[in-house]
Amino acid sequence: MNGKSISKFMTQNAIYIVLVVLVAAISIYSPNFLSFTSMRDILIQSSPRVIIALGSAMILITAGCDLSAGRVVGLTAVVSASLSQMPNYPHPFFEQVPDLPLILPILIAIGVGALVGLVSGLIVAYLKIVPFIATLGTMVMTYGVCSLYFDMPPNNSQPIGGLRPEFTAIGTGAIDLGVISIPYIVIIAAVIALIMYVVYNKTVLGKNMFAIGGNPQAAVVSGINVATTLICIYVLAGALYGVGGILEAARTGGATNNYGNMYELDAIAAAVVGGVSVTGGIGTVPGIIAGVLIFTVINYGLTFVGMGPYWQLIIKGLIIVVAVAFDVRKYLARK
Amino acid sequence: MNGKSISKFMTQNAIYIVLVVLVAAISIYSPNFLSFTSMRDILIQSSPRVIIALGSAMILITAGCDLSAGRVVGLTAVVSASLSQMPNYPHPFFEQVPDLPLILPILIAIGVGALVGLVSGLIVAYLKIVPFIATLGTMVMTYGVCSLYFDMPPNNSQPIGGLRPEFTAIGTGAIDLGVISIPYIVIIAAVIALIMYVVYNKTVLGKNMFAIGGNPQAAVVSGINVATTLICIYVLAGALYGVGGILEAARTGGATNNYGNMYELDAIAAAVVGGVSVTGGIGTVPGIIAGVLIFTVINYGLTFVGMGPYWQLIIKGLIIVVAVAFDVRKYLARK
Amino acid sequence: GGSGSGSGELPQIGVAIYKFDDTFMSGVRARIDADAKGKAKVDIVDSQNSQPTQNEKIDLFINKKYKAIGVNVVDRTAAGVLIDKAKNANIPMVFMNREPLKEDMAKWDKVYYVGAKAEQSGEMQGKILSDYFKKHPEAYKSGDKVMHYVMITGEPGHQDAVLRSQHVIESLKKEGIQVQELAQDTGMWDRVKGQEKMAAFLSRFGDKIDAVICNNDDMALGAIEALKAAGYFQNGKYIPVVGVDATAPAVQALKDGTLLGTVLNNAKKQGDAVFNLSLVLAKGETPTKDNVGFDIVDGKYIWVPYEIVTKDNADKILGDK
Amino acid sequence: MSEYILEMQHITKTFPGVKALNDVSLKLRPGTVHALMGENGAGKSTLMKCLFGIYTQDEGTIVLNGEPVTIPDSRTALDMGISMIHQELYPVLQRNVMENLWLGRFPVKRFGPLSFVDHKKMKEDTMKLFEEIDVDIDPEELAGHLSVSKLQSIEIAKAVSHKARIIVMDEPTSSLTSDEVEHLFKIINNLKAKGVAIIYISHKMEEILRIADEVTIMRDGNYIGTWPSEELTTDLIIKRMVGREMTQLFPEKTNTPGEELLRVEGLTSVRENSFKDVSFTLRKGEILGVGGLVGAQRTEVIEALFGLRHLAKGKIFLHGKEITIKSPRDAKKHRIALLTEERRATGIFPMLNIVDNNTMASMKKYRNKAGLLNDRLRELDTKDGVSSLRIKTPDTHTRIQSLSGGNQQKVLISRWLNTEPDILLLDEPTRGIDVGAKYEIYTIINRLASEGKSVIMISSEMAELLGMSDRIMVMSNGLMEGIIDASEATEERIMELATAGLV
Ligand SMILES: Nc1ncnc2c1ncn2[C@@H]1O[C@H](COP(=O)(O)OP(=O)(O)OP(=O)(O)O)[C@@H](O)[C@H]1O
Ligand SMILES: Nc1ncnc2c1ncn2[C@@H]1O[C@H](COP(=O)(O)OP(=O)(O)OP(=O)(O)O)[C@@H](O)[C@H]1O
Ligand SMILES: OC[C@H]1O[C@@H](O)[C@H](O)[C@@H](O)[C@H]1O
Ligand SMILES: [Mg+2]
Ligand SMILES: [Mg+2]
Repeated sequence: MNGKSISKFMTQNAIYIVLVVLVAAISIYSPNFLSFTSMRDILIQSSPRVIIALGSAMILITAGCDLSAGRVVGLTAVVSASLSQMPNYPHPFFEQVPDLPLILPILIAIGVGALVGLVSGLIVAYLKIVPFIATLGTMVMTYGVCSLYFDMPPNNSQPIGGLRPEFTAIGTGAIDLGVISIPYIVIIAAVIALIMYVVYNKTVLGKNMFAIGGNPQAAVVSGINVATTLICIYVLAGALYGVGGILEAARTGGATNNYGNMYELDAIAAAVVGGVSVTGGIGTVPGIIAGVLIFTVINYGLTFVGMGPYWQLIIKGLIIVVAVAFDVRKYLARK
Repeated sequence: MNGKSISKFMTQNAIYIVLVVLVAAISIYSPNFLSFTSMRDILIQSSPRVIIALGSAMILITAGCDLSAGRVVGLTAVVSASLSQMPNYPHPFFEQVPDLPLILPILIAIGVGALVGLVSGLIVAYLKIVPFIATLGTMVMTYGVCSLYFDMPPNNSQPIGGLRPEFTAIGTGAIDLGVISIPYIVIIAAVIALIMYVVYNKTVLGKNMFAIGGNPQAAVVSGINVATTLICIYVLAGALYGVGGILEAARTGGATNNYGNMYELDAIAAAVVGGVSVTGGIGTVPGIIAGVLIFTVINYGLTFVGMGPYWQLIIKGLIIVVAVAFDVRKYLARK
Repeated sequence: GGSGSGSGELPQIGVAIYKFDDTFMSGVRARIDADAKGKAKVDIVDSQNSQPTQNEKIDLFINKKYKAIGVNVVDRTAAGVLIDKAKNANIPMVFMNREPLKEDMAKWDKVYYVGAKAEQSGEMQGKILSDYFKKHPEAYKSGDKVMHYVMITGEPGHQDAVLRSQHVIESLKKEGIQVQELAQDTGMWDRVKGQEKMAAFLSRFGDKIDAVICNNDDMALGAIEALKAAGYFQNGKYIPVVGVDATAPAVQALKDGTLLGTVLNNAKKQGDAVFNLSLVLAKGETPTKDNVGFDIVDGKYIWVPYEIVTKDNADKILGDK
Repeated sequence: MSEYILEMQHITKTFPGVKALNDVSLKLRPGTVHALMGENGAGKSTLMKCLFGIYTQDEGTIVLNGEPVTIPDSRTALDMGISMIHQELYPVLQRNVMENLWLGRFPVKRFGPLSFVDHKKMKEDTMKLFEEIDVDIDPEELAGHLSVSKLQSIEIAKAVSHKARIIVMDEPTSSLTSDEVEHLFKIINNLKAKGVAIIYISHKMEEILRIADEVTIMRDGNYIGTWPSEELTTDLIIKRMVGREMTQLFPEKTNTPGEELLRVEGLTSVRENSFKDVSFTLRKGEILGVGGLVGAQRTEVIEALFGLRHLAKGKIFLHGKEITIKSPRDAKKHRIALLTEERRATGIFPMLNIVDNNTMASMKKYRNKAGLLNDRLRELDTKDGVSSLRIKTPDTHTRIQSLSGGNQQKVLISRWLNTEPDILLLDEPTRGIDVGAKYEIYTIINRLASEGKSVIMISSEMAELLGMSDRIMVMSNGLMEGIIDASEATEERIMELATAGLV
């Protein structure tokens, strides 16, 4: 590789390089950062976020923006937790703890997420309201509904705990492979990432999503049913937030209506740092994963090196800007 | 006016009609809503928000998005409050309470707001980073800086109180005109709205702002200095957030680092409900004011009629969607 | 909830809570609501953790001419302006949970305060830990008789976060425990963040950590999940974790033996005190121990003390709650 | 069955402020090319958009194969065997060529209930199609990397590949090279032979006369008539389109070039494969035509002169003094104006009204002492522009996006005249412009030159270069191949130079 092609490689893969540099920088500062535990923690913490970001990014790719993501995570966390309590837990959410097979709370939560997505999708597709406002509406409404549910007696807005061990195992368990154990949550995220890779790249829905974001008129005159496509995408994204909510409840063993608060911003930021265009039409699954990992590494790494929380914020802001400044160079064509 | 022109009038002025309908609906439900006090409260509550939204909207019009607005409000509230304490207050922010003429804290706070705007502007204009990420960076950094300042000894993160009465008067005082008294804060907002009306419509900066948002390439070709224009706009917006921060400190008589949290979302939402396009190039000052008023009327009105907060959220979400659905009709090209 | 104003004979009382999704305050408002049945019309509103919003809600109460106003102030220094408003409108005001400054309380005689002393919760956390370390010298893992702790704090600048963090350490020192902070970071009151911060601390310090201090139970429970993942609370591996709030899941954790202790801020009693006091004021009567049911100190203050909760008294405390 | 494959009967369509179509009819026979002609804004595109389900007519019926139909969207149109090449291209620039081509009908592979896009087949189909119609583009190239002419070729390929019975071509050749135009005509003849009916819209007379079987003429949204093309001549078409006699296509030249105003030496782009070592001079009051094949880098040269592109080498002298131009602002300071080639992308502010569009490049001159804009003056100047350039618009407060393309172009010319330039750089100023408007634009150019302004005009239309220029500079493949006096220029000589750089 000569100088020129190295520089081209660097600009094309800026975001991955940023990730490597970040890890390297923290490890130099604090060598024991490079441990198996740290890496596993980072993967675990990134897992729900990757799933949420992959949903949120789809909507960015259609040139939209989903503000409801975080609140949907909260709602589905609460719903799944409320349906998975141990029968003998002294402060049950329902007077009578429902004894459901584990799969039901999971399906219900995913369904609830998809339902909110359906509402957003219908508003965007048929009322032709900009997604920012449509999802601001569903965000506020979802939080309202979640809080109403959470405030129902006998729970009265108390944190939901006492989740069944099979349920929390989804978030905390691991497959033991002898030398190494792989957390379920990481496996789930990996499988979903793979599925989403296929959806983004190998399905008609995915291709239409990029076309709608890239040039909506092109999509219309090519005979694509834009409304249906948008609705499918919002529903799919909502279902992914549902999975995110389940994982958050499972890995913390509880839920409140405040779960997921502001996750939409994290998801959008990670997607954009990972190369998704806010004006639509551009984005890749590996890029989004890298974007999420960058944020987790920053959060985890700065805590790891023991930086004070206020300085963490300042450094985090700087890193975001620098990372994107570096990445953005690939679009700045020479004239 | 015949049927057709009535319907045209309705679509063109949808947002103002929504506002009137809202007020009417609440008054029918609860007739004493239509009182002088309610109207004055609504104007007072809208005042700082109008100022902030007018700044935020400028950035939307350039096809950007300013996430830092809320945190800048927080920082400038803290800065102005910390410099306006009474000399004999027992928990002073500085060991030695600075005895400054009132105008200084005000100018310093506005200057600080403008400075953050300058940083965002430079990042957007020269590093060519999408405003969403650039201002996410400054948002996080501003909060970090504000918290560091707020945590300095002897204050150690205690809410700042004991503000001088001349300072709090800005937010709580009124001009007494005999029959009627007009709060200063409303006068300030009105004057700023007027100035911003002129800036938006009668200045080269304003025209350039619309041009850049409407077609950035054409703006370059037309010889507009895009970088300088953007920087000016971010600085001006920052200064407006500074005014917002001062007013928030003045009307509550205190400040913490949490002031202004999430105001950026409120400001963007109000602007968009008021007809500002998230894709840039469109927006009017009266529309933005109407957008802010709609949100205030919703918040105030729903509390007034005694609706529970969770239901308020649900209804609020619905109203936002319905209001915009009604407004959006004027852009829907007839097929 | 309920419909428009001016209806019925019952006195109307407005209550502005600083944030509706605060676990503790949810308990208080549930109690106020329950107490009010048939006695008063109480309008409880959410200030969304924003002082300006709260001021707006108070303006509205004044506009609606409520007979008494309860305030769970967002920023305690902002109480001054609220008291001015109340005084101008001549509506008695009852603050709760977050204590206004003495100077502000002195502005008017119809201002009251119901609450616990935030410092106390920190002090009690210190007490729980010092008892434990005195009883379990083996808990000093490095054997140097210095308690190496990590602290997970609430939202930066939050009054409870600041006071709890400060007083837990002061009280440990007062009890003669030597302490050394390994790390401190904010978990924003949040269970997920508590867990993630703890994971990072564990990865960095491993078994060097002797104790985990959290500003609330949610973060403590998050930290416990991270500790479980690192093999704690199994096969005799233990670490003391303390929180504040005594939420239901936290009490469960006490029983499970994962949480060492927490501090109960008695929501029911605070709710009773706030309601009784407001009702008396709304009727235009003068509050006394007899008509309110609580001691009134200096003519203005009702103190509802925090209580230490550990495995031993968990069930009893929950019964009272 | 009727002899017509399509009948559009009494179509009326109103937009706010404009009656775009007023009782227009069109009858199309299978296996023929039916030209649709009219001035800018006559309503040609609107009529076609009604056919293709983009608009719904207010009144009138569409009869397809003898059956009245409603066409609510483009999907329906495509399913009914109608495809369309749009006047405004709709590329998805972020995606590759084959995805653009097969958008809306990707080949899929099924695995039980699942189906996936079959990339292999898509690529094969693309190659096969490109081979069939002889197009040379890499199916996996990003659309954003292609030139406008390549994008237009893809649109053509796409429309053809639908195997439609009716193909609408709305100005398909506006960005094509002459070879590509020839190529398109071959494709059209093949389609005709297969019985496909084609509606062909163009402002280029020679194209119409060559390939049209019938011609329908519209004016101001009204239907004027339909004639077999044998009965028509250029003059007749123009007369019916414009509604008056036009005796000549180019106005009398009245300018006299004076002393040298601008000299450039050795201009070389920073980009490889762009222009190299370009030198020329421009005199006061002169019209310098710039000829060459599309892709000859003419645009790049004048954009570099305007500060939009970066120079690696080269000097620019104005009035004999060396100047540097690093941005459009520098260029404006030296009284240079540029009308860009792609008015939608780099010209108009679509959401702004005509006044704002018209004054955007000269806003500063409308500032009063207080620094505020004098709206009355802006309005007056705009009204002036509208009347002197005969811009067709309901009023000056209409958003420019609702004007027809030609009228948008005139607003842009007016914008630059407002800056009172000494040198006007015009990049394909009459692309997509009707004959009447063309004549008006030529008159303006001549008038400016006789007032002592200097003009550089890139054009791909030979007649225009010959009819308007004082001298013609010809570029080929980034090199300046020669400058010839208009009096000695011939089409052959220009073609010779234009192809000199191709090896
Ligand atoms: N979406 C629209 N909204 C408002 N007016 C429109 C719209 N589309 C077209 N028009 C108006 O309708 C008339 C016909 O426009 P159309 O684009 O059909 O003309 P055309 O004959 O295709 O012209 P050109 O040769 O310039 O392409 C014009 O006056 C134009 O301004
Ligand atoms: N920065 C760039 N990157 C990639 N391609 C470019 C770039 N700039 C220009 N091109 C392409 O290179 C080709 C050069 O053609 P150019 O526009 O200079 O031709 P021209 O001689 O001006 O032709 P005409 O004006 O007749 O279309 C164009 O098709 C253009 O799209
Ligand atoms: O502000 C929110 C916080 O308030 C505290 O009083 C409480 O102990 C915490 O658990 C948290 O709810
Ligand atoms: Mg047309
Ligand atoms: Mg060109």
